[in-house]
Amino acid sequence: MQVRIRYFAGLREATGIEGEPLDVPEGATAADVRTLLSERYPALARLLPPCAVAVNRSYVATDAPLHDGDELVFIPPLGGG
Amino acid sequence: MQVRIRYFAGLREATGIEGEPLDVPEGATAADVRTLLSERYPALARLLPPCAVAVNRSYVATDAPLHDGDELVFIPPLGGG
Amino acid sequence: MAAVIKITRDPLDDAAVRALVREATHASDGGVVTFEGVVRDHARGKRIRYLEYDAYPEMAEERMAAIAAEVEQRWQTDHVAIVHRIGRLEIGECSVVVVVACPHRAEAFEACRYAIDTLKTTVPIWKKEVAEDGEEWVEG
Amino acid sequence: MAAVIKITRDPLDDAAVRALVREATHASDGGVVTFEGVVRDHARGKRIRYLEYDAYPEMAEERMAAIAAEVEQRWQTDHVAIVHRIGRLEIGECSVVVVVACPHRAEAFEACRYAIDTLKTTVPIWKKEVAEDGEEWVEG
Repeated sequence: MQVRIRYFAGLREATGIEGEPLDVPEGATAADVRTLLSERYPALARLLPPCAVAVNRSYVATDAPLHDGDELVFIPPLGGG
Repeated sequence: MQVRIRYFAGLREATGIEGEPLDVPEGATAADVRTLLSERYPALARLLPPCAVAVNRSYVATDAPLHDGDELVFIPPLGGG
Repeated sequence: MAAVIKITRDPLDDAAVRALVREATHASDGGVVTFEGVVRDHARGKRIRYLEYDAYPEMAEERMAAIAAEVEQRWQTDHVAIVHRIGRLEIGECSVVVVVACPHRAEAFEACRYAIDTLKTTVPIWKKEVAEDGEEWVEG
Repeated sequence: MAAVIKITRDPLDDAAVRALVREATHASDGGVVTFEGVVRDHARGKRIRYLEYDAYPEMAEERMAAIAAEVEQRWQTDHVAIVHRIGRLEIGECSVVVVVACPHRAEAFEACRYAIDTLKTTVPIWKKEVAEDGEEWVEG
Protein backbone atom coordinates (compact mmCIF):
# COMPACT_ATOMS: atom_id res chain seq x y z
CA MET A 1 0.00 0.00 0.00
CA GLN A 2 0.99 3.60 -0.37
CA VAL A 3 0.87 6.55 2.00
CA ARG A 4 1.58 10.20 1.33
CA ILE A 5 4.16 11.94 3.53
CA ARG A 6 4.28 15.73 3.88
CA TYR A 7 7.20 17.57 5.46
CA PHE A 8 7.04 20.84 7.35
CA ALA A 9 9.45 23.14 9.17
CA GLY A 10 12.78 21.47 10.03
CA LEU A 11 11.75 18.22 8.35
CA ARG A 12 11.18 19.97 5.04
CA GLU A 13 14.54 21.68 5.34
CA ALA A 14 16.24 18.38 6.20
CA THR A 15 14.70 16.45 3.30
CA GLY A 16 14.65 19.33 0.84
CA ILE A 17 11.16 18.35 -0.32
CA GLU A 18 7.55 19.17 0.57
CA GLY A 19 6.44 15.57 0.57
CA GLU A 20 6.46 12.28 -1.23
CA PRO A 21 4.47 9.10 -1.77
CA LEU A 22 5.84 6.12 0.12
CA ASP A 23 5.24 2.40 -0.44
CA VAL A 24 4.93 0.56 2.84
CA PRO A 25 3.93 -3.01 3.77
CA GLU A 26 0.34 -3.74 4.85
CA GLY A 27 -0.07 -3.02 8.53
CA ALA A 28 2.90 -0.69 8.71
CA THR A 29 2.80 1.94 11.47
CA ALA A 30 4.13 5.48 11.75
CA ALA A 31 6.95 4.04 13.85
CA ASP A 32 7.88 1.79 10.91
CA VAL A 33 7.88 4.76 8.55
CA ARG A 34 10.04 6.69 10.98
CA THR A 35 12.65 3.94 10.84
CA LEU A 36 12.47 3.82 7.06
CA LEU A 37 12.81 7.61 6.68
CA SER A 38 15.67 7.80 9.14
CA GLU A 39 17.60 5.47 6.89
CA ARG A 40 16.71 7.32 3.72
CA TYR A 41 17.47 10.77 5.19
CA PRO A 42 20.19 10.60 7.84
CA ALA A 43 19.40 14.23 8.79
CA LEU A 44 15.95 13.06 9.95
CA ALA A 45 17.33 10.49 12.39
CA ARG A 46 17.66 13.02 15.22
CA LEU A 47 14.62 15.10 14.19
CA LEU A 48 11.93 12.40 14.08
CA PRO A 49 12.08 10.92 17.60
CA PRO A 50 10.55 13.96 19.32
CA CYS A 51 7.82 14.24 16.66
CA ALA A 52 4.15 13.53 17.23
CA VAL A 53 2.24 11.85 14.43
CA ALA A 54 -0.76 13.04 12.45
CA VAL A 55 -2.68 10.80 10.06
CA ASN A 56 -5.26 12.50 7.87
CA ARG A 57 -4.89 15.63 10.02
CA SER A 58 -5.56 13.96 13.37
CA TYR A 59 -3.06 13.13 16.06
CA VAL A 60 -2.62 9.36 16.40
CA ALA A 61 -0.44 6.96 18.38
CA THR A 62 2.89 6.10 16.79
CA ASP A 63 1.95 2.43 16.67
CA ALA A 64 -1.46 2.80 15.05
CA PRO A 65 -1.61 0.91 11.75
CA LEU A 66 -1.63 2.97 8.57
CA HIS A 67 -4.01 2.49 5.67
CA ASP A 68 -3.65 2.87 1.93
CA GLY A 69 -3.99 6.53 0.90
CA ASP A 70 -3.31 7.95 4.36
CA GLU A 71 -1.68 11.36 4.65
CA LEU A 72 1.09 11.00 7.23
CA VAL A 73 2.82 13.98 8.83
CA PHE A 74 5.45 13.97 11.56
CA ILE A 75 4.78 16.93 13.85
CA PRO A 76 7.91 18.44 15.42
CA PRO A 77 7.60 20.24 18.77
CA LEU A 78 5.17 23.11 18.24
CA GLY A 79 6.17 26.75 18.04
CA GLY A 80 2.94 28.59 17.27
CA GLY A 81 1.74 31.66 19.11
CA MET B 1 -14.65 76.62 58.04
CA GLN B 2 -15.58 76.03 54.44
CA VAL B 3 -15.41 72.94 52.24
CA ARG B 4 -16.08 72.62 48.53
CA ILE B 5 -18.64 70.02 47.41
CA ARG B 6 -18.73 68.68 43.85
CA TYR B 7 -21.64 66.69 42.48
CA PHE B 8 -21.45 63.99 39.83
CA ALA B 9 -23.83 61.64 38.07
CA GLY B 10 -27.18 61.25 39.86
CA LEU B 11 -26.18 63.73 42.57
CA ARG B 12 -25.59 66.44 40.00
CA GLU B 13 -28.93 65.73 38.40
CA ALA B 14 -30.67 65.78 41.79
CA THR B 15 -29.12 69.10 42.91
CA GLY B 16 -29.03 70.68 39.46
CA ILE B 17 -25.54 72.05 40.14
CA GLU B 18 -21.94 70.96 39.61
CA GLY B 19 -20.85 71.89 43.10
CA GLU B 20 -20.91 74.54 45.79
CA PRO B 21 -18.98 75.91 48.75
CA LEU B 22 -20.40 74.88 52.10
CA ASP B 23 -19.83 76.42 55.54
CA VAL B 24 -19.55 73.73 58.19
CA PRO B 25 -18.61 73.80 61.90
CA GLU B 26 -15.04 72.97 62.93
CA GLY B 27 -14.63 69.20 63.23
CA ALA B 28 -17.56 68.41 60.97
CA THR B 29 -17.43 65.05 59.18
CA ALA B 30 -18.73 63.83 55.82
CA ALA B 31 -21.57 62.21 57.74
CA ASP B 32 -22.51 65.63 59.12
CA VAL B 33 -22.48 67.11 55.62
CA ARG B 34 -24.61 64.26 54.38
CA THR B 35 -27.27 65.14 56.98
CA LEU B 36 -27.06 68.81 56.09
CA LEU B 37 -27.35 68.18 52.34
CA SER B 38 -30.23 65.73 52.75
CA GLU B 39 -32.18 68.54 54.41
CA ARG B 40 -31.24 71.10 51.78
CA TYR B 41 -31.98 68.77 48.83
CA PRO B 42 -34.71 66.27 49.68
CA ALA B 43 -33.87 64.40 46.46
CA LEU B 44 -30.44 63.58 47.92
CA ALA B 45 -31.87 61.92 51.02
CA ARG B 46 -32.17 58.54 49.35
CA LEU B 47 -29.11 58.95 47.10
CA LEU B 48 -26.46 59.78 49.71
CA PRO B 49 -26.64 56.77 52.07
CA PRO B 50 -25.06 54.30 49.59
CA CYS B 51 -22.33 56.78 48.66
CA ALA B 52 -18.66 56.42 49.53
CA VAL B 53 -16.77 59.58 50.43
CA ALA B 54 -13.74 61.14 48.79
CA VAL B 55 -11.84 64.03 50.32
CA ASN B 56 -9.24 65.69 48.15
CA ARG B 57 -9.57 62.79 45.69
CA SER B 58 -8.93 60.01 48.22
CA TYR B 59 -11.46 57.64 49.70
CA VAL B 60 -11.95 58.33 53.43
CA ALA B 61 -14.16 57.04 56.21
CA THR B 62 -17.49 58.83 56.58
CA ASP B 63 -16.61 59.91 60.11
CA ALA B 64 -13.18 61.36 59.37
CA PRO B 65 -13.05 65.06 60.32
CA LEU B 66 -12.99 67.57 57.44
CA HIS B 67 -10.61 70.48 57.17
CA ASP B 68 -10.96 73.98 55.81
CA GLY B 69 -10.57 74.00 52.02
CA ASP B 70 -11.22 70.28 51.56
CA GLU B 71 -12.83 69.09 48.33
CA LEU B 72 -15.60 66.71 49.35
CA VAL B 73 -17.29 64.38 46.88
CA PHE B 74 -19.94 61.79 47.59
CA ILE B 75 -19.26 58.78 45.37
CA PRO B 76 -22.37 56.87 44.29
CA PRO B 77 -22.07 53.16 43.47
CA LEU B 78 -19.59 52.89 40.59
CA GLY B 79 -20.55 52.09 37.00
CA GLY B 80 -17.29 52.32 35.07
CA GLY B 81 -16.12 49.69 32.62
CA MET C 1 7.36 54.56 29.17
CA ALA C 2 4.90 56.04 31.61
CA ALA C 3 1.49 54.40 31.50
CA VAL C 4 -1.11 56.05 29.28
CA ILE C 5 -4.00 57.15 31.52
CA LYS C 6 -6.94 59.19 30.33
CA ILE C 7 -10.56 60.15 30.82
CA THR C 8 -11.79 61.40 27.46
CA ARG C 9 -14.91 62.52 25.62
CA ASP C 10 -13.43 61.42 22.29
CA PRO C 11 -14.62 58.20 20.66
CA LEU C 12 -12.49 55.11 21.30
CA ASP C 13 -12.63 54.14 17.66
CA ASP C 14 -10.39 51.79 15.68
CA ALA C 15 -7.65 54.37 15.24
CA ALA C 16 -7.69 55.33 18.93
CA VAL C 17 -7.51 51.71 20.12
CA ARG C 18 -4.68 50.84 17.74
CA ALA C 19 -2.76 53.94 18.82
CA LEU C 20 -3.00 52.74 22.44
CA VAL C 21 -1.85 49.24 21.51
CA ARG C 22 1.11 50.69 19.63
CA GLU C 23 2.01 53.02 22.47
CA ALA C 24 1.93 50.15 24.95
CA THR C 25 3.87 47.61 22.86
CA HIS C 26 7.67 47.65 22.99
CA ALA C 27 10.34 45.52 21.33
CA SER C 28 10.71 43.38 24.46
CA ASP C 29 7.01 42.48 24.53
CA GLY C 30 5.80 39.16 23.14
CA GLY C 31 2.20 39.25 24.31
CA VAL C 32 -0.33 42.07 24.25
CA VAL C 33 -3.77 41.76 25.83
CA THR C 34 -6.44 44.35 25.11
CA PHE C 35 -9.76 44.59 26.90
CA GLU C 36 -12.52 46.65 25.34
CA GLY C 37 -15.79 47.38 27.10
CA VAL C 38 -18.56 47.80 24.58
CA VAL C 39 -22.08 49.21 24.99
CA ARG C 40 -24.54 46.33 24.81
CA ASP C 41 -28.02 46.58 23.40
CA HIS C 42 -29.65 45.18 26.50
CA ALA C 43 -29.05 44.97 30.26
CA ARG C 44 -31.12 43.86 33.22
CA GLY C 45 -33.81 42.72 30.83
CA LYS C 46 -34.17 46.16 29.24
CA ARG C 47 -33.48 47.28 25.70
CA ILE C 48 -30.85 50.01 25.96
CA ARG C 49 -31.05 53.09 23.71
CA TYR C 50 -27.70 54.56 24.76
CA LEU C 51 -25.49 55.10 27.80
CA GLU C 52 -24.30 58.26 29.47
CA TYR C 53 -21.02 58.01 31.41
CA ASP C 54 -19.87 60.56 33.96
CA ALA C 55 -16.64 60.72 35.96
CA TYR C 56 -14.93 62.66 38.69
CA PRO C 57 -12.14 63.20 36.20
CA GLU C 58 -9.21 64.29 38.37
CA MET C 59 -9.75 61.51 40.90
CA ALA C 60 -10.55 58.95 38.21
CA GLU C 61 -7.23 59.59 36.48
CA GLU C 62 -5.40 59.38 39.82
CA ARG C 63 -7.05 56.03 40.60
CA MET C 64 -6.27 54.73 37.11
CA ALA C 65 -2.65 55.79 37.54
CA ALA C 66 -2.62 53.94 40.87
CA ILE C 67 -3.84 50.79 39.10
CA ALA C 68 -1.08 51.15 36.51
CA ALA C 69 1.46 51.56 39.31
CA GLU C 70 0.22 48.37 40.98
CA VAL C 71 0.42 46.52 37.66
CA GLU C 72 3.95 47.79 37.21
CA GLN C 73 4.95 46.47 40.61
CA ARG C 74 3.19 43.11 40.48
CA TRP C 75 3.82 42.16 36.85
CA GLN C 76 6.97 44.15 36.15
CA THR C 77 5.59 46.04 33.20
CA ASP C 78 4.83 49.70 32.75
CA HIS C 79 3.54 49.03 29.25
CA VAL C 80 -0.02 49.82 30.21
CA ALA C 81 -2.78 51.98 28.75
CA ILE C 82 -6.08 52.64 30.55
CA VAL C 83 -8.53 55.00 28.87
CA HIS C 84 -12.18 55.52 29.73
CA ARG C 85 -14.60 57.51 27.66
CA ILE C 86 -17.38 59.61 29.20
CA GLY C 87 -20.41 61.38 27.73
CA ARG C 88 -23.05 59.79 25.53
CA LEU C 89 -22.16 56.39 24.02
CA GLU C 90 -24.21 54.52 21.44
CA ILE C 91 -24.72 50.75 21.22
CA GLY C 92 -21.53 49.07 20.00
CA GLU C 93 -19.28 51.96 20.97
CA CYS C 94 -16.32 51.37 23.21
CA SER C 95 -16.43 52.77 26.76
CA VAL C 96 -13.08 51.60 28.09
CA VAL C 97 -9.83 50.21 26.74
CA VAL C 98 -7.14 48.51 28.82
CA VAL C 99 -3.94 47.39 27.09
CA VAL C 100 -1.10 45.52 28.81
CA ALA C 101 2.02 44.41 26.96
CA CYS C 102 4.50 41.99 28.56
CA PRO C 103 7.36 39.74 27.51
CA HIS C 104 5.08 36.72 28.06
CA ARG C 105 1.36 36.28 27.68
CA ALA C 106 0.44 34.96 31.14
CA GLU C 107 1.44 38.23 32.79
CA ALA C 108 -0.33 40.29 30.14
CA PHE C 109 -3.60 38.40 30.70
CA GLU C 110 -3.41 38.59 34.49
CA ALA C 111 -2.44 42.24 34.59
CA CYS C 112 -5.10 43.31 32.09
CA ARG C 113 -7.77 41.41 33.99
CA TYR C 114 -6.61 42.91 37.28
CA ALA C 115 -6.64 46.42 35.83
CA ILE C 116 -10.21 46.30 34.49
CA ASP C 117 -11.55 44.51 37.58
CA THR C 118 -9.94 47.10 39.84
CA LEU C 119 -11.09 49.96 37.64
CA LYS C 120 -14.67 48.83 38.04
CA THR C 121 -14.47 48.75 41.82
CA THR C 122 -12.31 51.81 42.58
CA VAL C 123 -12.44 54.43 39.81
CA PRO C 124 -15.14 57.12 40.21
CA ILE C 125 -17.01 56.66 36.94
CA TRP C 126 -20.78 56.30 36.62
CA LYS C 127 -23.11 54.97 34.00
CA LYS C 128 -26.67 55.98 33.19
CA GLU C 129 -28.65 53.48 31.17
CA VAL C 130 -31.15 55.17 28.93
CA ALA C 131 -33.63 52.44 28.06
CA GLU C 132 -36.83 52.50 26.07
CA ASP C 133 -38.88 52.83 29.26
CA GLY C 134 -36.79 55.24 31.33
CA GLU C 135 -33.32 56.03 32.55
CA GLU C 136 -31.30 55.13 35.62
CA TRP C 137 -27.79 55.48 37.06
CA VAL C 138 -26.71 51.89 37.55
CA GLU C 139 -24.02 50.06 39.41
CA GLY C 140 -21.53 47.70 37.77
CA MET D 1 -21.65 33.87 13.38
CA ALA D 2 -19.21 31.11 12.63
CA ALA D 3 -15.81 31.65 14.19
CA VAL D 4 -13.19 33.33 12.01
CA ILE D 5 -10.33 30.84 11.58
CA LYS D 6 -7.37 31.40 9.30
CA ILE D 7 -3.74 30.65 8.53
CA THR D 8 -2.47 33.53 6.44
CA ARG D 9 0.66 34.97 4.89
CA ASP D 10 -0.77 38.49 5.02
CA PRO D 11 0.41 40.93 7.69
CA LEU D 12 -1.73 41.16 10.81
CA ASP D 13 -1.55 44.93 10.78
CA ASP D 14 -3.79 47.49 12.48
CA ALA D 15 -6.51 47.22 9.86
CA ALA D 16 -6.49 43.42 9.94
CA VAL D 17 -6.71 43.26 13.75
CA ARG D 18 -9.52 45.80 13.91
CA ALA D 19 -11.43 43.93 11.20
CA LEU D 20 -11.24 40.78 13.35
CA VAL D 21 -12.40 42.64 16.46
CA ARG D 22 -15.34 44.07 14.52
CA GLU D 23 -16.25 40.70 13.04
CA ALA D 24 -16.21 39.11 16.48
CA THR D 25 -18.14 41.81 18.33
CA HIS D 26 -21.94 41.69 18.29
CA ALA D 27 -24.61 43.89 19.86
CA SER D 28 -25.03 41.46 22.76
CA ASP D 29 -21.33 41.61 23.70
CA GLY D 30 -20.13 43.85 26.51
CA GLY D 31 -16.53 42.67 26.77
CA VAL D 32 -13.98 41.95 24.07
CA VAL D 33 -10.56 40.50 24.83
CA THR D 34 -7.87 40.47 22.18
CA PHE D 35 -4.56 38.66 22.45
CA GLU D 36 -1.78 39.58 20.05
CA GLY D 37 1.47 37.66 19.85
CA VAL D 38 4.29 39.95 18.80
CA VAL D 39 7.80 39.13 17.57
CA ARG D 40 10.25 40.07 20.32
CA ASP D 41 13.74 41.35 19.71
CA HIS D 42 15.35 38.72 21.91
CA ALA D 43 14.69 35.17 23.10
CA ARG D 44 16.74 32.59 24.98
CA GLY D 45 19.45 35.19 25.47
CA LYS D 46 19.85 35.75 21.73
CA ARG D 47 19.20 38.85 19.70
CA ILE D 48 16.59 37.90 17.12
CA ARG D 49 16.81 39.20 13.55
CA TYR D 50 13.46 37.84 12.40
CA LEU D 51 11.21 34.79 12.70
CA GLU D 52 10.01 32.33 10.11
CA TYR D 53 6.71 30.58 10.83
CA ASP D 54 5.55 27.44 9.07
CA ALA D 55 2.29 25.51 9.43
CA TYR D 56 0.54 22.37 8.28
CA PRO D 57 -2.22 24.64 7.08
CA GLU D 58 -5.17 22.28 6.62
CA MET D 59 -4.65 20.58 9.97
CA ALA D 60 -3.83 23.88 11.70
CA GLU D 61 -7.13 25.38 10.61
CA GLU D 62 -8.98 22.24 11.70
CA ARG D 63 -7.36 22.38 15.15
CA MET D 64 -8.10 26.10 15.44
CA ALA D 65 -11.73 25.43 14.52
CA ALA D 66 -11.80 22.73 17.21
CA ILE D 67 -10.57 25.28 19.76
CA ALA D 68 -13.31 27.70 18.69
CA ALA D 69 -15.88 24.90 19.05
CA GLU D 70 -14.66 24.16 22.57
CA VAL D 71 -14.84 27.85 23.46
CA GLU D 72 -18.36 27.96 22.10
CA GLN D 73 -19.40 25.05 24.27
CA ARG D 74 -17.64 26.10 27.50
CA TRP D 75 -18.24 29.85 27.40
CA GLN D 76 -21.38 30.01 25.29
CA THR D 77 -19.96 32.32 22.67
CA ASP D 78 -19.16 31.74 19.03
CA HIS D 79 -17.87 35.29 18.70
CA VAL D 80 -14.31 34.12 18.24
CA ALA D 81 -11.53 34.91 15.78
CA ILE D 82 -8.25 32.98 15.67
CA VAL D 83 -5.78 33.94 12.96
CA HIS D 84 -2.12 32.94 12.73
CA ARG D 85 0.33 34.38 10.27
CA ILE D 86 3.10 32.31 8.67
CA GLY D 87 6.16 33.20 6.61
CA ARG D 88 8.82 35.73 7.56
CA LEU D 89 7.93 38.11 10.40
CA GLU D 90 10.00 41.08 11.51
CA ILE D 91 10.48 42.32 15.09
CA GLY D 92 7.30 43.97 16.36
CA GLU D 93 5.05 42.28 13.82
CA CYS D 94 2.05 40.31 14.97
CA SER D 95 2.14 36.52 14.60
CA VAL D 96 -1.23 35.57 16.05
CA VAL D 97 -4.47 37.27 16.99
CA VAL D 98 -7.18 35.75 19.19
CA VAL D 99 -10.38 37.74 19.76
CA VAL D 100 -13.23 36.63 22.00
CA ALA D 101 -16.34 38.72 22.55
CA CYS D 102 -18.85 37.86 25.29
CA PRO D 103 -21.73 39.50 27.13
CA HIS D 104 -19.47 39.78 30.22
CA ARG D 105 -15.74 40.24 30.57
CA ALA D 106 -14.86 37.27 32.80
CA GLU D 107 -15.85 34.80 30.09
CA ALA D 108 -14.04 36.77 27.40
CA PHE D 109 -10.78 36.73 29.39
CA GLU D 110 -11.01 33.04 30.24
CA ALA D 111 -11.96 31.95 26.74
CA CYS D 112 -9.27 34.05 25.06
CA ARG D 113 -6.62 32.72 27.42
CA TYR D 114 -7.81 29.16 26.87
CA ALA D 115 -7.74 29.60 23.10
CA ILE D 116 -4.17 30.89 22.88
CA ASP D 117 -2.87 28.38 25.45
CA THR D 118 -4.49 25.52 23.55
CA LEU D 119 -3.31 26.84 20.21
CA LYS D 120 0.27 26.73 21.43
CA THR D 121 0.02 23.12 22.53
CA THR D 122 -2.12 21.58 19.78
CA VAL D 123 -1.96 23.52 16.50
CA PRO D 124 0.74 22.39 14.05
CA ILE D 125 2.64 25.64 13.60
CA TRP D 126 6.40 26.02 13.89
CA LYS D 127 8.77 28.89 14.48
CA LYS D 128 12.34 29.35 13.31
CA GLU D 129 14.34 31.95 15.18
CA VAL D 130 16.87 33.63 12.97
CA ALA D 131 19.34 35.20 15.36
CA GLU D 132 22.55 37.07 14.79
CA ASP D 133 24.57 33.88 15.35
CA GLY D 134 22.49 31.26 13.57
CA GLU D 135 18.98 29.89 13.12
CA GLU D 136 16.94 27.22 14.82
CA TRP D 137 13.41 25.75 14.84
CA VAL D 138 12.32 26.26 18.43
CA GLU D 139 9.60 24.98 20.65
CA GLY D 140 7.09 27.18 22.45
